[in-house]
Amino acid sequence: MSMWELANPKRFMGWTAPVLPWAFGGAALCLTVGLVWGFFFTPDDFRQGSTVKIIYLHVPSALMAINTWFMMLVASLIWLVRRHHVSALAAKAAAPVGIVMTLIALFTGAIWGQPMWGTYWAWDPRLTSFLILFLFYLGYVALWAAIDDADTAADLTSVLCLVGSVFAILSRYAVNFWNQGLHQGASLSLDKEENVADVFWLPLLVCIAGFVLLFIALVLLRTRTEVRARRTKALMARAARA
Amino acid sequence: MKALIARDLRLAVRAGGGFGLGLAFFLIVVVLVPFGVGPEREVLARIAPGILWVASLLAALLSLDRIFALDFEDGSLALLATAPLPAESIALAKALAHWITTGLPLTLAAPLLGFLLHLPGPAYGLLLVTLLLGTPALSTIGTFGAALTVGLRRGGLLLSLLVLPLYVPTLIFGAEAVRRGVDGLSPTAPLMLLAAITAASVALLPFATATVLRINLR
Amino acid sequence: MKALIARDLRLAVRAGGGFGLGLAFFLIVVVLVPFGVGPEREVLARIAPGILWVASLLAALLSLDRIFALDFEDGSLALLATAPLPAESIALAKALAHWITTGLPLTLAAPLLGFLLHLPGPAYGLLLVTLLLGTPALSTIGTFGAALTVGLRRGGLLLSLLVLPLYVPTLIFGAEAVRRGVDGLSPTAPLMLLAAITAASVALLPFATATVLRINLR
Amino acid sequence: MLQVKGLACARGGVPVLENLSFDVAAGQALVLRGPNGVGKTTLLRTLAGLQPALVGDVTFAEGTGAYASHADGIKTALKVTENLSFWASVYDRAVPDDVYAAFDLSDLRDRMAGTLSAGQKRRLGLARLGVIGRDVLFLDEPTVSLDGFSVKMFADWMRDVHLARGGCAVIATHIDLGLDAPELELSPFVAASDARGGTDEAFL
Amino acid sequence: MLQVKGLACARGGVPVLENLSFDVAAGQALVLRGPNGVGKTTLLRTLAGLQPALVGDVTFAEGTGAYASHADGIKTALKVTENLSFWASVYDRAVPDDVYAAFDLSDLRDRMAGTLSAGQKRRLGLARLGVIGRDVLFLDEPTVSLDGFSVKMFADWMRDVHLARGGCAVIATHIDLGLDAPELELSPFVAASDARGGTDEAFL
Ligand code: HEM
Ligand SMILES: Nc1ncnc2c1ncn2[C@@H]1O[C@H](COP(=O)(O)OP(=O)(O)OP(=O)(O)O)[C@@H](O)[C@H]1O
Ligand SMILES: Nc1ncnc2c1ncn2[C@@H]1O[C@H](COP(=O)(O)OP(=O)(O)OP(=O)(O)O)[C@@H](O)[C@H]1O
Ligand SMILES: [Mg+2]
Ligand SMILES: [Mg+2]
Repeated sequence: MSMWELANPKRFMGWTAPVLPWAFGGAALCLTVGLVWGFFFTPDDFRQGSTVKIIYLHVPSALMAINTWFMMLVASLIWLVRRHHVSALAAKAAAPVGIVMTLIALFTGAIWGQPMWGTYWAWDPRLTSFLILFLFYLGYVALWAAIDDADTAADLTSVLCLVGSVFAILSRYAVNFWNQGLHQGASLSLDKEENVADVFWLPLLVCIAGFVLLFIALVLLRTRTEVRARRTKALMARAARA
Repeated sequence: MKALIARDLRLAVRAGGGFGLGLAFFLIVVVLVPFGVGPEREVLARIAPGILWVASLLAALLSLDRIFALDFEDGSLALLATAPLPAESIALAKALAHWITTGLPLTLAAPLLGFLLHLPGPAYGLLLVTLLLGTPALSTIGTFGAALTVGLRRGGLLLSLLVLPLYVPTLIFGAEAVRRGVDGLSPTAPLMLLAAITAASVALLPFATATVLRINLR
Repeated sequence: MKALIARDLRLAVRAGGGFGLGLAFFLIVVVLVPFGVGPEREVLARIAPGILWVASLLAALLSLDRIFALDFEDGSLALLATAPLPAESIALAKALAHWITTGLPLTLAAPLLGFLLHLPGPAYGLLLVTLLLGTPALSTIGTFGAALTVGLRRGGLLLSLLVLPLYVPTLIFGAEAVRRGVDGLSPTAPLMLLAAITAASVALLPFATATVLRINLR
Repeated sequence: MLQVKGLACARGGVPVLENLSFDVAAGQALVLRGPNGVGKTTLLRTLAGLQPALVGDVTFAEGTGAYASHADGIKTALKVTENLSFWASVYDRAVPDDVYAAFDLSDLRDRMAGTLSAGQKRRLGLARLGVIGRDVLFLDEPTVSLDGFSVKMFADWMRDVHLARGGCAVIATHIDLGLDAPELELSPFVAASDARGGTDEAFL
Repeated sequence: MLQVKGLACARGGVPVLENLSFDVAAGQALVLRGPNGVGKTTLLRTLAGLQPALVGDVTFAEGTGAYASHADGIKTALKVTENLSFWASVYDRAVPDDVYAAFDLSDLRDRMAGTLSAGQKRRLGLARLGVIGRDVLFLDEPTVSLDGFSVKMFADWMRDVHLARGGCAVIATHIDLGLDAPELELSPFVAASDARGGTDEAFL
């Protein structure tokens, strides 16, 4: 059996049903543990005070916001090349999740920005490229919503996702060029020296795991809903002609 | 392909002026900004390069939905798609016609309108060069967006939403080059990048546009 | 008349979102300006009221051509004109539907977007008030312009050209009131004038719109 | 019910028809005939009041006329039922239940109008006439794109419903509707080349 | 000249027709018949290559087909001559002189296409076929809005010019064209309600 058969709608519905509760359960567990640990059992930062704890929402959501788009890109490519309906629907299902992640990152960042930089918003490259990403998400979702025919919509949004990815990277570069910025660089790197202190670092990892699980659970759930909607449509079309 | 360009240009002139109106919109945006922002000279001079670039971008944007929508509605597009003209040529011809009717006049008029915003002296040449380099990218990217939304009744605003984020890099490098000129810095880097974006869009995007057109016509 | 408004709202929601998209355009213009002008905080704060007003004006403008053009093309407008619904009611219903789908969401979103441009604190309330007062004028004036250009194939840009000068007084008073708020001056005078413009446009322009509609349909 | 006396009308500033006079009684239909370009559309628009007559009078009771043009006025993003109930409420009426059967739309009620075929769209456009309840109908090639069966269905509705309840209609068409109605050939009324009344006449 | 074998096609993601097989020889026309909504437009679009077939083959020499839809593709802001010469140059040809006479457009040559009546516009749309010189024509209700005289003119052109020089045509129509051509009734080929190949089939 090739792994692609898992993408057959019926099989997909089959194997995701048992996975779903585990994904939600794991997400709930990790998020509870991570957030409680992070909020109540880590010391305040010596400079930032307790505001530093926003990091437990901010960083995971920011990571997921980017990775969601990446996942949509992969799913779109699969649809364009192999025409598995479920992959197109997974991309469609992921977009609103990505929007929410982007919004969480933007809002937590803004709330954090007020104590740290004395402003809710600055045209920092990192922030700015997030805003652009948000626009790409909006356009993607709006295009899905505007087209009636499901396959046409899948094709067009896939091409948009591809072209959009190229331009999103370009914008990231352009924005860097345009403004040096306030936002700190990536500190979750593998070489340990750069990293935040361990006390912050471990609960953060747990939170990231929680967000990943939550993302998986939400995308599976939404994809299942989309599959059901298509099935309903197909059945109704058949009934209408009988 | 030449026939298609010639027809589109003729239609632009006839149908109440694809030519004049993009320009007029540009003019009006540039005129409105001082009403909104206030007449102070320094403020205006400071924001002039950016506003001129944003205004040309909006003017280019506004005329995008004419590119395919009219041909779609009256059936020409389906007929063209069955004609011995590859979809890539259609995409390129449409982008070129859009540039000639919009990008080129905008470019030529921009330095004139710079006066209204007290654009500082050294920037005029750069404004012309950046627009000349950048507007072809605006036209090809816009044609792609227009092809994406062609089947949708009045996709006009959806089109804006799709195209504007794609315009961001072009805008940043274009406006940055002019600003550097104003500040006496070297504009070479953004100019090169702008040229690279334009070259890549003109070379590659027509293929994406053609794909999307074929999908939308079926 | 209620039926017409309900239908237009339903179409706006169905046809890929007359609602969301005017808003999206507003957002995008506000986002683009810093790319053009540069990220400096003081500059942005200085021009924020003006840019927000100009952007809402452009967003309102962009959705004007939907008001009558679609109905004209598919023949509904001729059928409506022979229906027992005075042209004045059509004009008013169309303006109202436009305001609900565009003016209202713009007004509600504008304070949020003020953040992005570092709009100074005292101005948020005023921005909301001026937009609430001013957008009905934008919709009625725009409806008049749309009626003027309805017969013309893609009158979109011509429409902009006709309507924008008519928008100038609204823009001036609206932006001025917000700027006065920022500077700590009393905004009463421009607010009163803005209210007067809106009251007059809503009361009188539908008659002009109706006349123009009748002429364009014959 | 409808009286036309000495009518002349113009299109694009050029006089097209002149000297037209006819009466249509209640319960009667009049079929307009004439080659392409003779002026049928122009005449119907004039009768419906969409454009002014050059000279002459058109008389029918105010608020009883309705016009149906080459274009159908169908909103593709609305369902069939929504399209009809919109027109019903514009005319302050309810959608009669039998209208779906009369125009063979029963199976299509919940379809978006944009997904209808050419002929189905046209049937929807005609069903509007059954909804608005007007007495004096001006119809411009109502049966374009319809198959033979649908043409007959329309003729039946016209004869058995509309005319039977005392309405009247002026119908431009190129085909035989199977209605027992008088025909008016328009060719004899084509405006003479020196006819008066064009837009630019004052400059001659 | 045109072979169709085992063709099935869909519209809006729903299978509409299936099991269609027919040949059209050079010099021959095939008239498609069927009630509104049976799938004539869908079939013609599939034949012309505008939409993919669900299954089956359509074979004709590459670069010989042309399609004419319900819509005419006429630019209202261009003159009649300009419209035709545009299509001629897209197909790399010259406008033959006799085409104006063949479609009764001689008097209208210099008119803006937007000022033509419905039937005159349709004649212009048909004249395009005489200009592009394609052999395999797919025509969707070509005679809509035409008066009897123009229908005959079109049939004459089809018989005496197009078919006579070895072309062929598939024509969907509801009226009698007066062509001596075989007819294909599409009703028997309507896709069964459980036909395969719809967009959403994978989800059943
Ligand atoms: C609305 C505004 C903001 C946005 C959109 C934003 C966006 C992001 C993104 C995308 C990341 C992940 C980057 C990566 O790991 O590659 C991130 C990480 C981070 N952000 Fe923000 N940010 C915002 C505001 C802030 C503020 C105000 C602060 C506080 C000073 C802040 C501090 C951090 C920190 C400490 C990280 C972790 C860096 C790392 O480990 O990579 N951010 N932010
Ligand atoms: N703007 C215009 N300028 C000049 N002549 C025009 C204009 N519009 C229409 N005409 C001409 O007026 C005449 C009447 O047109 P009309 O549309 O009324 O004809 P019709 O009888 O409805 O024809 P059809 O059967 O083709 O629909 C036609 O000869 C047409 O060419
Ligand atoms: N988007 C869609 N979704 C569902 N069904 C559709 C869609 N578009 C068309 N159809 C249906 O497909 C069928 C075939 O339509 P088609 O236009 O091919 O018919 P046709 O034979 O050309 O009819 P006509 O004589 O009325 O032009 C019709 O029943 C139509 O209602
Ligand atoms: Mg007519
Ligand atoms: Mg059809």
